[in-house]
Amino acid sequence: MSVVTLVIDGHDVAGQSGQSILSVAREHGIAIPTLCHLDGLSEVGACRLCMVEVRGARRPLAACVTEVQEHMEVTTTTDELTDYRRQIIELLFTERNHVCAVCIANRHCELQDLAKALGMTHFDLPALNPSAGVDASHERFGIDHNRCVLCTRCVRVCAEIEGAHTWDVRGRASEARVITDLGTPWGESPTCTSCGKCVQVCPTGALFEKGRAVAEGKERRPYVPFLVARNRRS
Amino acid sequence: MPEPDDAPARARHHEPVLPEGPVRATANVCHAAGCLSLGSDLVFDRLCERVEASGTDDVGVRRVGCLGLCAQGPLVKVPEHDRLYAKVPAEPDELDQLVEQFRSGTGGLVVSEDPFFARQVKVVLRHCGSVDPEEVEDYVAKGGYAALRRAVTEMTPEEVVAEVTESGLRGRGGAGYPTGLKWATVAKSGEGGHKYVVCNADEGDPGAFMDRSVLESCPQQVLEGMAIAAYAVGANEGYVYVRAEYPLTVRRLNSAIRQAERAGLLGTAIADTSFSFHLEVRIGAGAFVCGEETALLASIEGRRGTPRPRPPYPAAAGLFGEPTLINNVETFASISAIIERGGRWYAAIGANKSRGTKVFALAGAVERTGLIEVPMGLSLRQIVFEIGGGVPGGHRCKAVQTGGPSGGCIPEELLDMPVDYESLVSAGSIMGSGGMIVMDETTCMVDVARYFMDFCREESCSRCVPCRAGTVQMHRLLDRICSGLATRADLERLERLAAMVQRASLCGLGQGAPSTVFSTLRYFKDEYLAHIDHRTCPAGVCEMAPFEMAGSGR
Amino acid sequence: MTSATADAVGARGTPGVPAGPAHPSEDRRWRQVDVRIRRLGARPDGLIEVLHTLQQLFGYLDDDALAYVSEALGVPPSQVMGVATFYSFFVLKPQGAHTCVVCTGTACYLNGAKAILRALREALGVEVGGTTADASLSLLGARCLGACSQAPAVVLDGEVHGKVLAEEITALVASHA
Amino acid sequence: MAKPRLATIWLDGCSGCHMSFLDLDERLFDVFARAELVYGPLVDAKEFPEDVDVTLVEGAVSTEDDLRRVREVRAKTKILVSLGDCAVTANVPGMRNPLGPKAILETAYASGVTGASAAPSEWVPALLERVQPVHAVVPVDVYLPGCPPSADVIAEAIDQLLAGQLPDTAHLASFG
Repeated sequence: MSVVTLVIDGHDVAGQSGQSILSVAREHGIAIPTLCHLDGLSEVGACRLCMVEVRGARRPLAACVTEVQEHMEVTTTTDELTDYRRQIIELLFTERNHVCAVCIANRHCELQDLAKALGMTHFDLPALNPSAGVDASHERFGIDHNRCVLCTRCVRVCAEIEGAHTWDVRGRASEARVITDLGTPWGESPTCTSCGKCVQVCPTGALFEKGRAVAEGKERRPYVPFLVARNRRS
Repeated sequence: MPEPDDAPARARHHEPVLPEGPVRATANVCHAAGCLSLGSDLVFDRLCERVEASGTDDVGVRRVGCLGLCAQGPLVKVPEHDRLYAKVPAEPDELDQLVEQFRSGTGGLVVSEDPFFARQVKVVLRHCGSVDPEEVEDYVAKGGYAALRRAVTEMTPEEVVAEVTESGLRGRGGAGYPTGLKWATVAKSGEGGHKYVVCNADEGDPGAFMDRSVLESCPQQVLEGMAIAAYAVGANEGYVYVRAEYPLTVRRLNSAIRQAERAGLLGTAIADTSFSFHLEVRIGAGAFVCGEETALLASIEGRRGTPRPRPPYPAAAGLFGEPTLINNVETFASISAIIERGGRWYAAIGANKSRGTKVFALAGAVERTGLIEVPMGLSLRQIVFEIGGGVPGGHRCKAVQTGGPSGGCIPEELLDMPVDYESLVSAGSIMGSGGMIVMDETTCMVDVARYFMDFCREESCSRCVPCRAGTVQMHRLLDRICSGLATRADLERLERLAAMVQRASLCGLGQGAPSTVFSTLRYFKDEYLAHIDHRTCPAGVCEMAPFEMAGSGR
Repeated sequence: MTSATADAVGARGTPGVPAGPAHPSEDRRWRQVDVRIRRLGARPDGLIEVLHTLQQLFGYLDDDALAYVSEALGVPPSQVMGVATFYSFFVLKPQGAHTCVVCTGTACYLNGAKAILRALREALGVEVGGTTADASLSLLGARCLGACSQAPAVVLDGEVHGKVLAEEITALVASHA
Repeated sequence: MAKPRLATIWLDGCSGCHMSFLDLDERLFDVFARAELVYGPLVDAKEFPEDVDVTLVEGAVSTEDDLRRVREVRAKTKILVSLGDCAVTANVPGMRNPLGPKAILETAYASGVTGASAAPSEWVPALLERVQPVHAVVPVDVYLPGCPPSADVIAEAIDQLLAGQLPDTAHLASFG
């Protein structure tokens, strides 16, 4: 591990070689929006919200999967990047049925927070309104696919931390859905340990604990700090 | 999909007729997919029967790969008389007459004088249509595997890389990355550990059948190129990743590998040296995105074909995490000629920064559709009008689409442009793998944009948001335009969304998805505006939808 | 063959050692599946190859088959399902006795594949990817069959029909359905 | 100078946004000191008047009647404000979109209730195939999301509107 110095938004900062731009930026209090990223899990570079401009690069790069390099010059916010981020949030809101008003995660939702942070007041693109389905067969948990953003945090936390690999993604394109086992109802899953980590890491109200009312869903996330700590140690 | 793997549909085929003594004529019957679909296997069987029945001993009948002029199959070529016979019937009486023509060198067309062939320069396709794709001996007899023998016995790996570098060959899969540079990178990667050579034969562009034709016509040539590459970069294992939609290709590849191994040209101790190279075929399963190299590797590893962010590039960490060289079929098929005749010879063909030749699948509104190989730098006009014979039915050429779903439409007024990587990019398209679709004025360019967006939307791997959801919304906007329901604001929104998807998507599929929108907007914006402002489709393709919002009735 | 992961070839891949989980049924085709699995070293990277074998033998992939592969290759069930549904070549439902594949590649699209699909959908009363109620025929679309010279192309039970007209092919297909 | 003419309408929504508007409490005195409320559920006018300066639209566009009314309002209003999530995103009314109107009516009047009857065919407006946000059918000038937007947010927006400015609502409001 060697120290790398670079410039982010005009600030001279230092990080370790092999560290991502995102990680170095956050250590220095520079905010970059993310959705699929979660400290402690592998990176997939899927939501594209953390795109930043790197001087000399032909296109914006995802900060979560781009390693810092000596003398790198990074800009985290430009009009263009903000426009892209807003469009991505808009695409997510219109892709499924995100109705904050009746959502268990209302006011504790990363998607909702991102929309607010990016100053979104409405969407021009039409809502696609698919019938994405709900699985409430599990004794303690449920999944409402209408609120899923396919960040795959649940898939990764289950495979990488819990080691059960109950979750994965089936299908592709707009038909893609997270599934348990062979698409088996969650409550009948032979591999699920009911540990609840998937529910804890879900950024929206897609995965929820039963018995909670609207806006009560996500206030406590005891596992998240644990995952962070685990990551720091390694 | 079209036929089961072992296609036993028709009974066992006749053995080729190969007379012992001197022959006056050899009927080379095309057995590539196009002609087979027109019944060339039946022609072959009947021809064998007729020749045997006639008692002559100076006429041979063989199966060969693609003869190029696919539009007019089934094709038979008689190389002794430089003649090609098109639309060959399977009627015994007519065949008897044809056999006489074969012997006397009459009828058909003279290959070297025909414009379809005269303009072509064959490097990749030099054995296509002359070797039996199912017999390794035939390939060896025509000089096959001499390049591999030479490389492993007379050259160091560094010399092989240097030769490829000097040739100026660039990846024929689309992006045009310098092949020599890629080989050198893989050669330097890893420290004596495992490395892989992978052939990307996942030809997914709709309207493209180059790789299929090459692999079905002369699979050994591709295997030889892979083996030379493996020697150059220090790999001992490799995979050919081929589409499941091409069962004949799979069959011929598997048979070619077995035959080459038996002949000591693949496997252990190649050409009696210590170099070994083991090859396996991996069959894709219908996912366009697997043409993207990291997705392809994931698929070979038995996983969902979702691309991953690069770096690390496969040259550093590829298949099973090991350094991996990935080139496409045509790139590998070019290698043996480069080693045989030298990088300098190859570099003398072509134009600008694009050296050598390129194979194209010419299709669409053109008289002579088929498989062609031309020197880089030939103009699109020469390809469409001189080789392709122009647009049929008294129509005029409106545009030429290259590069498949990540490419673009080049308008008629730019047809004098040379075909090379840089010119195509500056015109808003790409070289791509070699699909070339000619469009006439009965084609609506907005409809074409919608068609390709529909393709990209359905082929999105679903991982990244811009591609997964952005293509869906772009398709809706294009659909609105085609239906006459869009406003100018919709058009602006389309452009804004397209820019984001192009810049923010994770892999080439998403980044390339808006390219047809951009190129059609650049050259055919008037057609978009006609749909929006006047609710008319100039090409007469699109149907306008009623304006008023529908109530449910109740 | 892949010696990079040779260590992963466990007992199951070694000849002579009792192989694999119990077969889902008495069907003898499972033995062929086992042969294929053994030949691939019973490793996770053989998943797609084994799915091809299964579909070839059984015509489609059902839950029993997927669960069997999951256990035999040591791949989590959700991942097996993820792979089986990612690739459009794999089907999870029984197909019709006959198949009709309409090519929708660029050349075919421009030459009328859309009209052919519409006519077939109406005549058969099924959507693309669907099978008629009496299971006599499945209607499929294909990205590109590489038969661009014969555009528009339709493949009926493995036989390519080139330069087809909507009415013509509909009548022909209807006679199979 | 005459006082600006203010109107509110209520399409497919729960009236929560109007309740939130009433939650302005004593600040309502300020509003009515500065503006004249010419139409809305809170006043007695039967016809939507001409020459309205600002109209707050609550609710999504769900029926043929909603569509007719919002078009009329748009034609007679200088500045149209989409008030609340239903107007801005279709929100809860839009939750019927994945199912379609026929299935909804069937559930509401037949299969889902005891003493089943048929869906009414007279005296009520027909449902549209899809519930739409207001800006999908007429141009909107100001968006004020929230379910409901808080009284503070509404107060701030009205204050600026009555001062003749278009409020920047990006930092004011959020969904839900």
